Amino acid sequence: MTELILQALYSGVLQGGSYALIALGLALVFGTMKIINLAHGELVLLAAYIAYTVESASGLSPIFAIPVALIIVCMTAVIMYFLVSLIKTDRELNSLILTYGIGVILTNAILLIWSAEIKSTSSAWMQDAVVVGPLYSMRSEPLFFIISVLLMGGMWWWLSRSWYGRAVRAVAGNRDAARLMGIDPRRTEIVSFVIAGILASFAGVAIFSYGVIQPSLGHVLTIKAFIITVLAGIGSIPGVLVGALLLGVAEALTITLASSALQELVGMVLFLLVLFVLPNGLFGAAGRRG
Amino acid sequence: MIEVQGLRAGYGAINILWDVSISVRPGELTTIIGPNGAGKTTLLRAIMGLLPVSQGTIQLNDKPLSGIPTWKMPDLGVVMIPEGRMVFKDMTIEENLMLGAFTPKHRAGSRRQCDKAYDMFPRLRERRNQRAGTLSGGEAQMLAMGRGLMADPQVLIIDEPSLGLAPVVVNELFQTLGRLKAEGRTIILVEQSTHRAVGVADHVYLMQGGKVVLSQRAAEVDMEQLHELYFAH
Amino acid sequence: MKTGIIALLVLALAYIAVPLLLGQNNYVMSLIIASLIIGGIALAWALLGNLGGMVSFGHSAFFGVGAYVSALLTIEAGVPVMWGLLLGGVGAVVASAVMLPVLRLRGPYFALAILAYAHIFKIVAIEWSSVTGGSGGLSRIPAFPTVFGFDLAGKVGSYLIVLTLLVLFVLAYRAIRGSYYGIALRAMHDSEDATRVVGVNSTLLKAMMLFVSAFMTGVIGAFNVHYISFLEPDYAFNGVWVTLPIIAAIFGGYRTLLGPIAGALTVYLVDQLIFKNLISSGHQLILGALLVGMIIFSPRGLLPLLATGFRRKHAAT
Amino acid sequence: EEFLVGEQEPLTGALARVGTGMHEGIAVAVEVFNQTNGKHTIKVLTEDDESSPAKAIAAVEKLASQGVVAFTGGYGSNNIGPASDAANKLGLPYITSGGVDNGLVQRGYKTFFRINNTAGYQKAMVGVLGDMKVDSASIIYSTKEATAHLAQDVQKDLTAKGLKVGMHPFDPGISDFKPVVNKVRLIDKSDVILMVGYENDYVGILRAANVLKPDVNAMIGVWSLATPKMAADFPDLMPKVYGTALLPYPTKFNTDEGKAFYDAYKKLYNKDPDYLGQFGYVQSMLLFEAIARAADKGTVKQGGIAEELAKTDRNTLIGRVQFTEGDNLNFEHRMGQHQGDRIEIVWPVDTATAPMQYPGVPWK
Amino acid sequence: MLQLEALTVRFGGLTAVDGVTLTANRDEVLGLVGPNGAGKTTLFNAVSGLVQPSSGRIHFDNASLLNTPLHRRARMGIGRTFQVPQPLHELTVRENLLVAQRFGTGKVNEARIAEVLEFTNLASRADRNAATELALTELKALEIAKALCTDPKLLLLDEVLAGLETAGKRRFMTMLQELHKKFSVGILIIEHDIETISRLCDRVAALDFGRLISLGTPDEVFNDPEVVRSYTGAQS
Ligand SMILES: Nc1ncnc2c1ncn2[C@@H]1O[C@H](COP(=O)(O)OP(=O)(O)OP(=O)(O)O)[C@@H](O)[C@H]1O
Ligand SMILES: Nc1ncnc2c1ncn2[C@@H]1O[C@H](COP(=O)(O)OP(=O)(O)OP(=O)(O)O)[C@@H](O)[C@H]1O
Ligand SMILES: CC(C)C[C@H](N)C(=O)O
Ligand SMILES: [Mg+2]
Ligand SMILES: [Mg+2]
Repeated sequence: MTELILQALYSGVLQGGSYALIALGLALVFGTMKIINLAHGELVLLAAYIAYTVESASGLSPIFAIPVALIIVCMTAVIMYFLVSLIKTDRELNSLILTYGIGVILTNAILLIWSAEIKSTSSAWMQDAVVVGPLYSMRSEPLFFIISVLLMGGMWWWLSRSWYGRAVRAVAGNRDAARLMGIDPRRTEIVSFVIAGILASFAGVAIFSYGVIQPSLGHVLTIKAFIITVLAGIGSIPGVLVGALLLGVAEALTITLASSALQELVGMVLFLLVLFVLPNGLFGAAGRRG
Repeated sequence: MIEVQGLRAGYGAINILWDVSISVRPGELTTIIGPNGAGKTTLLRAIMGLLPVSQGTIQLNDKPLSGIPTWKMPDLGVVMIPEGRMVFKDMTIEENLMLGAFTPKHRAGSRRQCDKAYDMFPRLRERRNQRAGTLSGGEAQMLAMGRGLMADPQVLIIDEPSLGLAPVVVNELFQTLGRLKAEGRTIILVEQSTHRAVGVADHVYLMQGGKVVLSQRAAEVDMEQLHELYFAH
Repeated sequence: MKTGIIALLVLALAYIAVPLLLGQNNYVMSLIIASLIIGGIALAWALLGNLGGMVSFGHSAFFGVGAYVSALLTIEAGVPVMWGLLLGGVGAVVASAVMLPVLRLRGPYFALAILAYAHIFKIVAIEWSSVTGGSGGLSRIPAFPTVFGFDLAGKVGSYLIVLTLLVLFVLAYRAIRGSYYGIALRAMHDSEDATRVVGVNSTLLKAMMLFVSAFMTGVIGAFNVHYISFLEPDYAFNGVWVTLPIIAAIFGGYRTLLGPIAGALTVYLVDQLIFKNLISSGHQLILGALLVGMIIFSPRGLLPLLATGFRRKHAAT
Repeated sequence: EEFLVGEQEPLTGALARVGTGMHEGIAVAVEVFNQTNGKHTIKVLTEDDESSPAKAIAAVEKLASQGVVAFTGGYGSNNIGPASDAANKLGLPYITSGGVDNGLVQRGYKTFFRINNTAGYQKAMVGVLGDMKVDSASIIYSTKEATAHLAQDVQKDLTAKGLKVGMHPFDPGISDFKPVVNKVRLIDKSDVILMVGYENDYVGILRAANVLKPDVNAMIGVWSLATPKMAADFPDLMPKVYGTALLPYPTKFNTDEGKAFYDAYKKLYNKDPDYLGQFGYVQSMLLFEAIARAADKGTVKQGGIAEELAKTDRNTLIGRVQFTEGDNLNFEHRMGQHQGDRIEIVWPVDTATAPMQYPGVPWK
Repeated sequence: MLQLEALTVRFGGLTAVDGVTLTANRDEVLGLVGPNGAGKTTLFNAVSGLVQPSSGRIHFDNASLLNTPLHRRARMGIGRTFQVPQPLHELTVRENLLVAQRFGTGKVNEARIAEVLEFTNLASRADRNAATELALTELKALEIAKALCTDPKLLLLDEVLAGLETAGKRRFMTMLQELHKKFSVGILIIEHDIETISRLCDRVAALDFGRLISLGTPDEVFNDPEVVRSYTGAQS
């Protein structure tokens, strides 16, 4: 029994690492611009499909797809920002619907390009088992866990210590006042989207390396990412990591101790609980109540 | 230093300013007074590039400001302290202050400037980690003032700084304005308390209904006459 | 006065001309019915958005609960189908009462909290199999009755039922919007504290709007289940029951009374009759693009866009 | 005389992959029928139901308005139910191999026919376990309708036979199967793992098993698993895995019909046929032949097609087909096993093309 | 009419209002002064129900308000304005007043609305959009008009005069004096301008760091050394 629970914890933590990577981009754009990018999951998925294409065309490990994914996904992210910036009124609400529409476009574009068939890596290296004492995982899992934690640490350092970090939050707070401070709002916002694109690229390659992808997955990823963002509390990067680990572990424990049919329930119940009990998330500042 | 010539501007289809011309000399404190809705704030916003100009020119040191985005203004040494509570609500007081020194050349000195702001408004130091959104009306006003001074601006444009401040603080504020002028800064001040504004000013403009109706050296201003003009509709 | 006449004309067209002209074409009728179903949800969704100031991503919860309640009551308790529609709506209201805590939430938090409920309801429908039949769903769902020799289960009959429901919804929406409650609700979005200090119980009003919206959606869900005689959790709580209505409502103009319905008819019919033939797989891509374009160029939707276009034309001539 | 037949199929949406497979088989049936029959020809009009029940109904109605005399196709009991319901209201026959839910035939429609059912899949799973002589099994199954039913039926059968059975339902949205497989490894400690799901589920389960390496002797799945495409896409996951299959791969068709099917398929799609194509082909062929017979008797418009279909008794690529109240009770599946790059039939023994490699799992 | 007993409001570690005991009557204009951040607005918020007191009691017409929901306080006769004007968005000026009246009093009385519009000089603006088409003076007038439409017994006015030009200020003061008599409402007003307060108020209460440091006639209070030190400073 202990072995079972240990393994569940371990799997949950590793899974949480990739959840964090997926959620971070969404949390960043949300925390800095008050925009929930409902197409973020599709961005991640796009990166995953690029990894697939690179792998099947070149036979190289999906890792080598990262540069290609970075270029394409970041370009897509910039186009998305461009569209968002065209919104004239009520940006918070309209961007929600706009990015939702972009998500629909991306999902269907992926469907057109890559068909509905499931794809998955054929890289044996990525899927080989790594055994640490009684704990098992695929090699890609700890690999991307480490990458995820590193990226997150870097992001955290950069956002909290850098002038840029302050600038994005200022723009979110009051555009005109930010401009009076000497901040170019468009530039800081584009940077946010590009960073979200970078994070999505890594996340996409990660999920392709140990999971199965299909066109309808994007939506699921977006929802997971949002749940984690709520758990974290707006604008908290450590919160994202903790929230993601919490979700990953809670899911793994539910599957192990109860039934996997209840897995999805866990995330949702956790989400509602945190909203009601800890309205500011685990680490966040105020702001979600009216 | 700042020359505004025949300016027309407004919000969308509504024009507010009608051929406004003012001239601000370096090192002087120029005050713009006038009743509510005269267009004072609108003029300041137009100078800062926050509003599109439909006619006329604005020049800084003989160079036109058209085409220069608002966010380049602090780099040119021009900072505006907006009216109302345009603070960053979700950020702490200290973060708000730091943003005042956002332009790269001011970043290095930001710590020192920050301490200066705290010295000026000790209340802010007590609250340095409080969210700006929860400040009282007057505290927010102090914060806006302190933040504007962070970039050590050559030209300071201030909109109704005394609004909502306790009398003691207003006294200090006007002393500060005097000191800033003495340091050689150019200041444009929009104020509702006419007496005090004219008291510190070198030059006075009176605006009404989107037009400049009086331009006079402060020393020559006859308060009686000014008030008559003020109330003549 | 003039709008009154136009409304009567449209109603006459909908009640008489459509059945007479298209009644024989099952395919076209089923497309129209399907788009009216979407339109009904879109209307309920827009009511919550426009009056309550709340964007919901979880209306499928009400749709599904309405469907299950009506199906179970008619199958198990022998309740007449027409009563089932009403009770389906009531069931959705009861379900929405569980959601009252989320009324404290704002914007996207509210939207996604409701979505979480929809997921939870779906899982309940799957796991509580002794009542709901689990993931297999329910079969042998009774169809609409035959009244005075007229088969309401047929295409024309079903069409008239759903059309009547929509007309009632629109009238109810209009009445609420015009009342003092409607005015207070409009004010509440951007100035809630200010509204409350003049005596408006904002929580209660918002709850009422949630109930009304849930009720309408539940009735539509119940209608659909008897119309299509099929029910399983995946279908009843499917995301399309909220995504299509949102697209339709935004497209038509969610701030207007008839925009959501007009949007649903346009979007659904154009999608099925045209886009589907252009790109068989992934034709929703065009819908997504339309939505994006609409938000950017006319965030208030199609009807207001047409209205300005109309006005401009008249001004020109 | 040319007859129009409607095909309602999920060509997009969640079921697009399988729907497309079926569709290919149907197209091949048209090709073969039109070349061999001589007297009548068939034209199939295809309508995409986008994997949604409402659209499936609309598709059937649209096709009916275009004058089709019968329907072939559909996938997923939840789409087939309402679609065949609509067909029944219109008085048009509907034949399928895409829905195994028992509720479909319990409706008692005279117009509804299907050539496969849960029982056939169940027999194959239970049968191969009998040959393996195992004492315990763990069933990992999707909570979707068809899979949950099948899993429960298999469980009943196995428990009745005295086996110890562990049940592990999973949600279709699950992404990591390790905790599930780990339960099998550490708690159940079963002899074999039965997988009842769809392609992505199999891949996930096999992945997890590959990592955790539970001490089992066989990995057995059902539909969508013993296909050449899976072997090609996931070479490291498939070795020795079992899945239902009717024919080995690469296959040699011995019958004339089989050869004709194979050639036509190869010609149209330039690849070897898989089981979905076979199903689509068989159901359509039976329908086309019934139409031809009804046409000869001049009863096409008087419900003759359904009557002729009900009388069907014929050996087909999937075995003998007869309809009892719309269901083909003869239907019995076979069990295939990935062996190298081939798929061999290993159960029942009398039709086996190779002995099963037991015990055997991908990671051993 | 309004009685505060040892009212205390804390935000985390900060005590914004600290044990204030104070009575406001219907027949007087009571001024509330104090340095920035002294807790004046917070006190208003506690009375109107926007924040929960941490301890102490609030009575209105001898009924405790502690468990009275915010919207019901309006019906009981407590009207308030906001330091930053908060018109009801999307509504016209008239609709603003309609809402205030319908929900603040339970009925609609067009004549009364006309009267209030006239009184606050907003009649010509009745059909303008309140949030986007009003100037500052008009917004301030609307704040008062809204509160009046709820038939208040007590008006809480938070810096309604701040930012107004001298003439405007004078007009508003006259208006306040008139409405105090005409509608017989008590007024509790926050204001930083000493002259205004002296002219308008019967009594003045001064707060500092949340505590009530002085209470009395304007003269008494503004000559109180503690008030001079913390608030008025040496007059320049
Ligand atoms: N965003 C806006 N849209 C439309 N009109 C506006 C807007 N802001 C201000 N106005 C109008 O422009 C006119 C001038 O306003 P402005 O704020 O410049 O006056 P002001 O002189 O600063 O007055 P105050 O002393 O009250 O601050 C007023 O009539 C006001 O109603
Ligand atoms: N939500 C809050 N969280 C933390 N502190 C708060 C909050 N609201 C108010 N405060 C603090 O409480 C103190 C009192 O604020 P309040 O707004 O009542 O002051 P005030 O007397 O109205 O001042 P002013 O004259 O400047 O408007 C201030 O120091 C303010 O920073
Ligand atoms: C064997 C398959 C055709 C079964 C199908 N998945 C169904 O839902 O019934
Ligand atoms: Mg101004
Ligand atoms: Mg205050």
